[in-house]
Amino acid sequence: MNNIAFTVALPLLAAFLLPIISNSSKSAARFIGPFVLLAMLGFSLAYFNMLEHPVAIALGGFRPPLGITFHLDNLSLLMASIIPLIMLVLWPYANIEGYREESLLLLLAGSASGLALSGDLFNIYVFYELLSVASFGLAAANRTGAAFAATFRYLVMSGLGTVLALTGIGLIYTQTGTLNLAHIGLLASQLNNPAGLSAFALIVIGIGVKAEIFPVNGWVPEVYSTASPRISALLAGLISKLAVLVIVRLLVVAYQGPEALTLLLVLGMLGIIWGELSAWRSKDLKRMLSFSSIGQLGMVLVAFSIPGEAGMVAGIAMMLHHLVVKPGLFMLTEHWNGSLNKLAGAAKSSPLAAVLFMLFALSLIGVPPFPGFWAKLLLVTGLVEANTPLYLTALAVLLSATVIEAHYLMHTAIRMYSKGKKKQVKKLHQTPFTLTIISVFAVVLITALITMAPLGNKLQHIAAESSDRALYINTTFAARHTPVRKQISLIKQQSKVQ
Amino acid sequence: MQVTLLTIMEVILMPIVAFIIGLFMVLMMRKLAARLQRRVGPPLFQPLFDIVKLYGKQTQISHGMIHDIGIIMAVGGYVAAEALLPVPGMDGIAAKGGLITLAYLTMVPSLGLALGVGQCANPNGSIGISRALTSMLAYDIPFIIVIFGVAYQFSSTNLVDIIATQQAGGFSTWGISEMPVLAVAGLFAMHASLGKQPFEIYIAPAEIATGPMVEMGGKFLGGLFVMQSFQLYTASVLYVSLFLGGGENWITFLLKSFGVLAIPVVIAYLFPRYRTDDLVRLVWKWPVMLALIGIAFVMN
Amino acid sequence: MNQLDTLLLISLITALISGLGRRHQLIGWATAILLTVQFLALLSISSLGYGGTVIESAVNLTILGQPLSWRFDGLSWFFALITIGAAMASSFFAAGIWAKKYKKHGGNPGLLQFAMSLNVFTMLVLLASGDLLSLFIGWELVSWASLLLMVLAGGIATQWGLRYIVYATAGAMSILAGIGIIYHLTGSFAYADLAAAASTFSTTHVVVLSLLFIAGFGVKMGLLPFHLWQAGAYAETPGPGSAFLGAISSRMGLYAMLIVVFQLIGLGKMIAVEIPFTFLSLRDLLMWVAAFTIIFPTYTALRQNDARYLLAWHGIGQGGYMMMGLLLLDPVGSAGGLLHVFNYATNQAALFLAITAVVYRTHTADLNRLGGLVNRMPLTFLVLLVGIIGLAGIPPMNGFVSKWLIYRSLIIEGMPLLFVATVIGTLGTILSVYKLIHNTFLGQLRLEHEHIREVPWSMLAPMLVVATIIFITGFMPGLVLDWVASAQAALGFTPLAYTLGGVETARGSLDMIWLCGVLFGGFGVGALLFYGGGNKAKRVHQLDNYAGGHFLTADTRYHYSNNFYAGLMHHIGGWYRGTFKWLESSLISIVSLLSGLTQILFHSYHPALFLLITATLSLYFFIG
Amino acid sequence: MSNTDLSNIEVNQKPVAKRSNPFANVFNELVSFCRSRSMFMLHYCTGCGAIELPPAMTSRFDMERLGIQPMVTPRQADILLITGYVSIKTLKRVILTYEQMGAPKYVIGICSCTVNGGMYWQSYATAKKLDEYIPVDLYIAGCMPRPEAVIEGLQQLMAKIKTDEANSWKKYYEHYDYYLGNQQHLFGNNWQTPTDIIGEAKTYQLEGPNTLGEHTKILESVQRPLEPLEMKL
Repeated sequence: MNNIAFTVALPLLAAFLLPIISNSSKSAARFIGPFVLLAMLGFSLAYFNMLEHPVAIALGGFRPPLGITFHLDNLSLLMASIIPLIMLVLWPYANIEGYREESLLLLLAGSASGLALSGDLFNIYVFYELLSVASFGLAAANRTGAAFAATFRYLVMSGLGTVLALTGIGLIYTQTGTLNLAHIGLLASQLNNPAGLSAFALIVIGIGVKAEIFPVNGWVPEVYSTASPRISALLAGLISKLAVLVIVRLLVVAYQGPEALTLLLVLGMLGIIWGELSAWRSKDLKRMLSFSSIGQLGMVLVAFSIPGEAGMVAGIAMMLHHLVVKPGLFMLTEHWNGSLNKLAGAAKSSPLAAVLFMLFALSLIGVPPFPGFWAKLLLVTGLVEANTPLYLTALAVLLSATVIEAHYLMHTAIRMYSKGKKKQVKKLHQTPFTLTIISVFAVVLITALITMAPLGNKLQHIAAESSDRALYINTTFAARHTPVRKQISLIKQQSKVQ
Repeated sequence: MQVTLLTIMEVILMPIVAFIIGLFMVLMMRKLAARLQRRVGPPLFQPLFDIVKLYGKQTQISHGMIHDIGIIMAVGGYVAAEALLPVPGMDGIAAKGGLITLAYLTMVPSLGLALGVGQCANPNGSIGISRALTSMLAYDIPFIIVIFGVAYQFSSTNLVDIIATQQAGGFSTWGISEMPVLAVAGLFAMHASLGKQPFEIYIAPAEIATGPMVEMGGKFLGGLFVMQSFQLYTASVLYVSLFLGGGENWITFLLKSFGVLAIPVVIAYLFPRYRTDDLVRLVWKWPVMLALIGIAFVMN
Repeated sequence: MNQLDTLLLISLITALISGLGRRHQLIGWATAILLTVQFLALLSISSLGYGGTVIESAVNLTILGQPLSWRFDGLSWFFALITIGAAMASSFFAAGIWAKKYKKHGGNPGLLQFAMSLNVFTMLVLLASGDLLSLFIGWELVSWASLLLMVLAGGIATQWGLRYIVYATAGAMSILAGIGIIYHLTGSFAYADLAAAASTFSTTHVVVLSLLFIAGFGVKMGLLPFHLWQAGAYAETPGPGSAFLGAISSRMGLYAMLIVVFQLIGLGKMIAVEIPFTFLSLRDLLMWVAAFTIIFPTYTALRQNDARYLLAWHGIGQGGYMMMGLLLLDPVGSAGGLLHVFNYATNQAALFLAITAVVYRTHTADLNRLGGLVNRMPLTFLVLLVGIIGLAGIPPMNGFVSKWLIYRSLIIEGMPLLFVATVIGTLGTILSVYKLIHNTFLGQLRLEHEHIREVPWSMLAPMLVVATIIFITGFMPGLVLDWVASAQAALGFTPLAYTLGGVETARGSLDMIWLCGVLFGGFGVGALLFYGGGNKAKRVHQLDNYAGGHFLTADTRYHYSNNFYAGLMHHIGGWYRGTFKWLESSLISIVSLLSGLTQILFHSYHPALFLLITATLSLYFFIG
Repeated sequence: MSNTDLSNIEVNQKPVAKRSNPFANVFNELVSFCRSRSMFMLHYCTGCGAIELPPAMTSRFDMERLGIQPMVTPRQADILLITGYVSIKTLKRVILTYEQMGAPKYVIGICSCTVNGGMYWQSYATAKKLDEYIPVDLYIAGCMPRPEAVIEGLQQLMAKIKTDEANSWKKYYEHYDYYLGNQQHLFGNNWQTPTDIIGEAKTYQLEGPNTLGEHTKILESVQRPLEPLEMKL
């Protein structure tokens, strides 16, 4: 039953072993990464298939709230399966020489699954730190001056963020005396005070550095435009979502009050505005995409700020959609970097890539029937259902931002389809390898489009499950634990009353 | 069937009557002008002489098929329009068309002419047409307000109804006594639509050599003379039908139509002409203002 | 699988075939024939055009818990008829010899055909939509499909396309917001639920929803002030494409508006909404918007020197008539508005095709570089002539009938100022279409055009067919009024009582059969007088012309074309302020300024500072 | 100067054949009558004589009572009044204008200058005798003739028209070679007017044996084509 721990342990172990193995056999080292990832995928998918209702796994035999718990529900397992999947797609197969990047990637994979699965704040903090370390290394992996400068920026912000997050965690601990999320959930009433809310704010802002939350995302354009596209894709697509996941978990278990949601909403709104407006003016594709991902994360945040299940389903939908689309777009910049003006003729040089760009762009804008539309629809209906002036403002912001988004994305598309100078056009050719990677994302997107109806049902199921606070707590605490049981029934009553 | 046959007879007869009356209207116009200038003026049959002579020209030149068709449309359009304009004893197809239709039908000849002139490839003609259309834009606005007012007042666009309503109560139910302001505006618009001084910038003989007519000789010009008589007839009879209760019988009908026409004609020969933009400015200012005031009265 | 599904399936197959085979030589003909098959499939459900009951599609989807459904009623059928008809004309036009030349100049005719058939498919999906969600999906599909058509020409067209898509997205977002609010209020996307709940909406909701939807759908219609994208976008589309777009594309906005605003939310409520500090109700306001949509674009068209732009600007203006007619809400006016959709589509298709034919031969649509083509392309001239008579709304063509209905209704309703505004628009149309035909077909033939010939039959035939339709439906408007009446019924209006020749009412009727008979009788008399009397006229050379004794030569241009209405412009020229352009560019400036400001954050040297500031602020938010 | 002097030669007067149909005769006479009673004149104000025309038209003498009206373009006019000396440059325009008028058309030379050059008889730049270039129906001599004289002249013309005697315009078609020769002599061999006189003569069967000749051959050799633009499908 504890196999799921391998999804964390295996990659971490492999990450540390890789340098050693690579000394003896380079080819073995090349295979070990994908193999581990496949194993991770196997484990998490196996669980995903078996899972009928959420389970909590106490590691090391200590029962919660004392032990380390992994919370396995559809959402966390989904994320845990996506991690190896996306890593496999973005794996640096072409890299024969070094092992550094592979090692860091495995570290990233391990810590990321840990983050996705963890059920208590301390573990989350640890995995988050590991994740940060891995991502610093990856961001600077191509060893250019600009990349180092950007990574330094990233490092400073991330470090400060961690300190804030740690402070927040500490505050929570002082208030509740526990770091187990489910337990915190039980004691949520104790957090409904300035100190508890401050803790939330600090954690949001701290973790928000990775989640590209406004305004702690100053590193985003720099890093994404200097790191290699694969890494940008990974950071923008996957890592940001994991950070958001942490915030969501906290939100579900402990912070259902309007203040916390308002904070998220406001930050999300500002993120949308800031991201989309900046993207509108940016002059190269990488920066544009990074700004756009800030905007998109803002939308995700806005979605999660909607109370209840509606917010959850919209948020998850937005999150997953962005997770598929943005890496695809970032991979395009492999050969389409530099000024937007130089993109003229790109469509002539590699028509498939241009079509894929259009596909991603349309989905990102939210053109029906692409998946992006359904996500946006959920968000819109959610916002309208929430029906307070602030939420309606957010709706207005969201919709206006979409217009701006449509403008810059189509502007780029039109540039690609315009005539370019011959010399320039040759440089814009995408290699088949990159195209394959991008096509994978496109295929996922189209599959999602075709299977929208069952997918939607599944999504709603996941959202219902993960937005259910009582279920979360109930899962973690075994039914035997009487005092806790009382509290659970109390919470159930409360939610019924609501 | 009987009715249809009768209608067809009327439709044939009405343009002939209109043409004859129109010829006399042309004569009246020229006579009045002569009198105002202390001349004798042309003899009785002068309009007819002109037309016969023009048709009798030995050589005729044409600039192409559209040139010909232009003249055909100019004449034919009015021939058709007359069938929509009731005269005492004959309603023609007035009930099937009505006021709006008539207003638009009377544009057909002008536009046909415009096409013909365009085909001539003469810049003077084109300039003339450009001015003519501009002045049409100018005077049609007050004209259309007037039409609206009348149609609204009598709650009908059917000229037969409008005339019948007016005749029902004698002078006091005439359009002119019920809507005096509109009547004035209508007169103004009618004057402008005649293309006489001071609104004849599109003819401007000394400047653009009679504009649209510049390449018209022989039967082309003859056709235009025919059209002119129809035009005078249509304008005055329409005004009579809208404001003066139409014709109870032929005598009053003729009196009214000639009388109405005399007013703008008398005014015309006392004036030089306005420049195009001045014309537009003038017509958009005074008659439109009057018409709007008139409408305000009607709508109350 | 009922007949509606068959229609949609055929349409999809058409799009797929023309998309996949877009490099094949015969794809043009294949697409055209497939469109004909679609047309036949549409005719198989022609009972809808004669008062038949709604046909529901057998396809039903449920996504995210929302059911999606599709159906056809009289209104959809009416619009679909126009759509497929326009596409057929354009497709046949583009299939033959035109395509060869287009290809030679670097175009891809197959792609054009694909874009058109895709547009048809998406439009049919929109027209068939059975709930708000499928409506929105169809709406967006149409929007993006027409973008494809618009940018085909490349170059400047892409800029217009971009402008279009920004407007279209803004419109779509406005609609999405509206749909969201409705979902909030009714809890579903179904038409029936909305119609049922609409009566309970508060005034604020009615106003907000109406404005959101009218703005959203109005963007596509080119309703003021959202019209700036349209002229260029349509004009720069490759010829047949612009005929298709011009004829029907923007009417999709009208269709959606009819469904949502007129039928479901109900215009009756808008009459009740008074705008503070004015005498106007919300409906009056909309009517004035329609009126200005008629006037401003029409007079902008008057100033155009490019035939395609001129027509495209008119397209915007004519949309105002339809709005106006429908907003009148009575049987006569709404019939006029709907009839004008059909009439205008035929006119615009004929006009754009004729201009495309001119461009095909002369390689220019610049009104200052043409002239005298009537002797070289007489049939094209004829088509253009029929088209402009229709567009200007002069008897005997069909455009007159629909405008007559609108005028009549304005008189019945007693709206003098709107009536005048409408007529001002018509007069402007007359002026500018005369300029169009004069500068292209009349006047001096240029030296370089001496040797051009009439366009080939593959292009002429569709043009002539459309021209014939214009005439026949003008002669017997009852043919179309059949469909209009069932569309009215589908919308919930009282259908118009009509006859084959027009309308028969107690105080003011219209009988086009008589009118045309008399008019052509009149022309016959005129012809008799002309050809029967006097000697036969001798044709002379165009240089044999009176020019004050001046000797004209072929190398000197004496065609009066530039600044054609100089006198008028002397007076009203100063009234063209470009206000809307100014508004648009100031909006862009604002966005640009803001985005400059936002980027400062990311250029800052101390990003961590923001982190601390935000932390402090949010702590203050919770604690303070 | 050309070899023959046509100024006094009568037109090859085909007497108007009385048609067998009396109605047709009446019709012809009616047309002739109308022609005489409706004369549209184009006064080509080449010189000082023009000053005498306004009084003839306005209230004092009132030409309109005779059915005479001024017109502004040759297409509309029946009578071309040449009012004074004709310089060579002007002559070109006069000929152009004359040819653009629709037949029957009449030319009246007013003032002595049109008869023989008048006071300009020594001038190198003036055409002395107008009827060497276009057929003239009537001269009204004087320097300048008073309005009474003008009206008297017009009335004489009216009388001639009424009886179908004013046929000088036919002369131009029938002896076009002669007139063209004189014109070419003055303006050079490149001389060409936009009006296709020969074509017109053929169309309306107005050709005579002297319509074509050596001068028209020269014209044909230098002529820019003047065929009307045919409508082509």
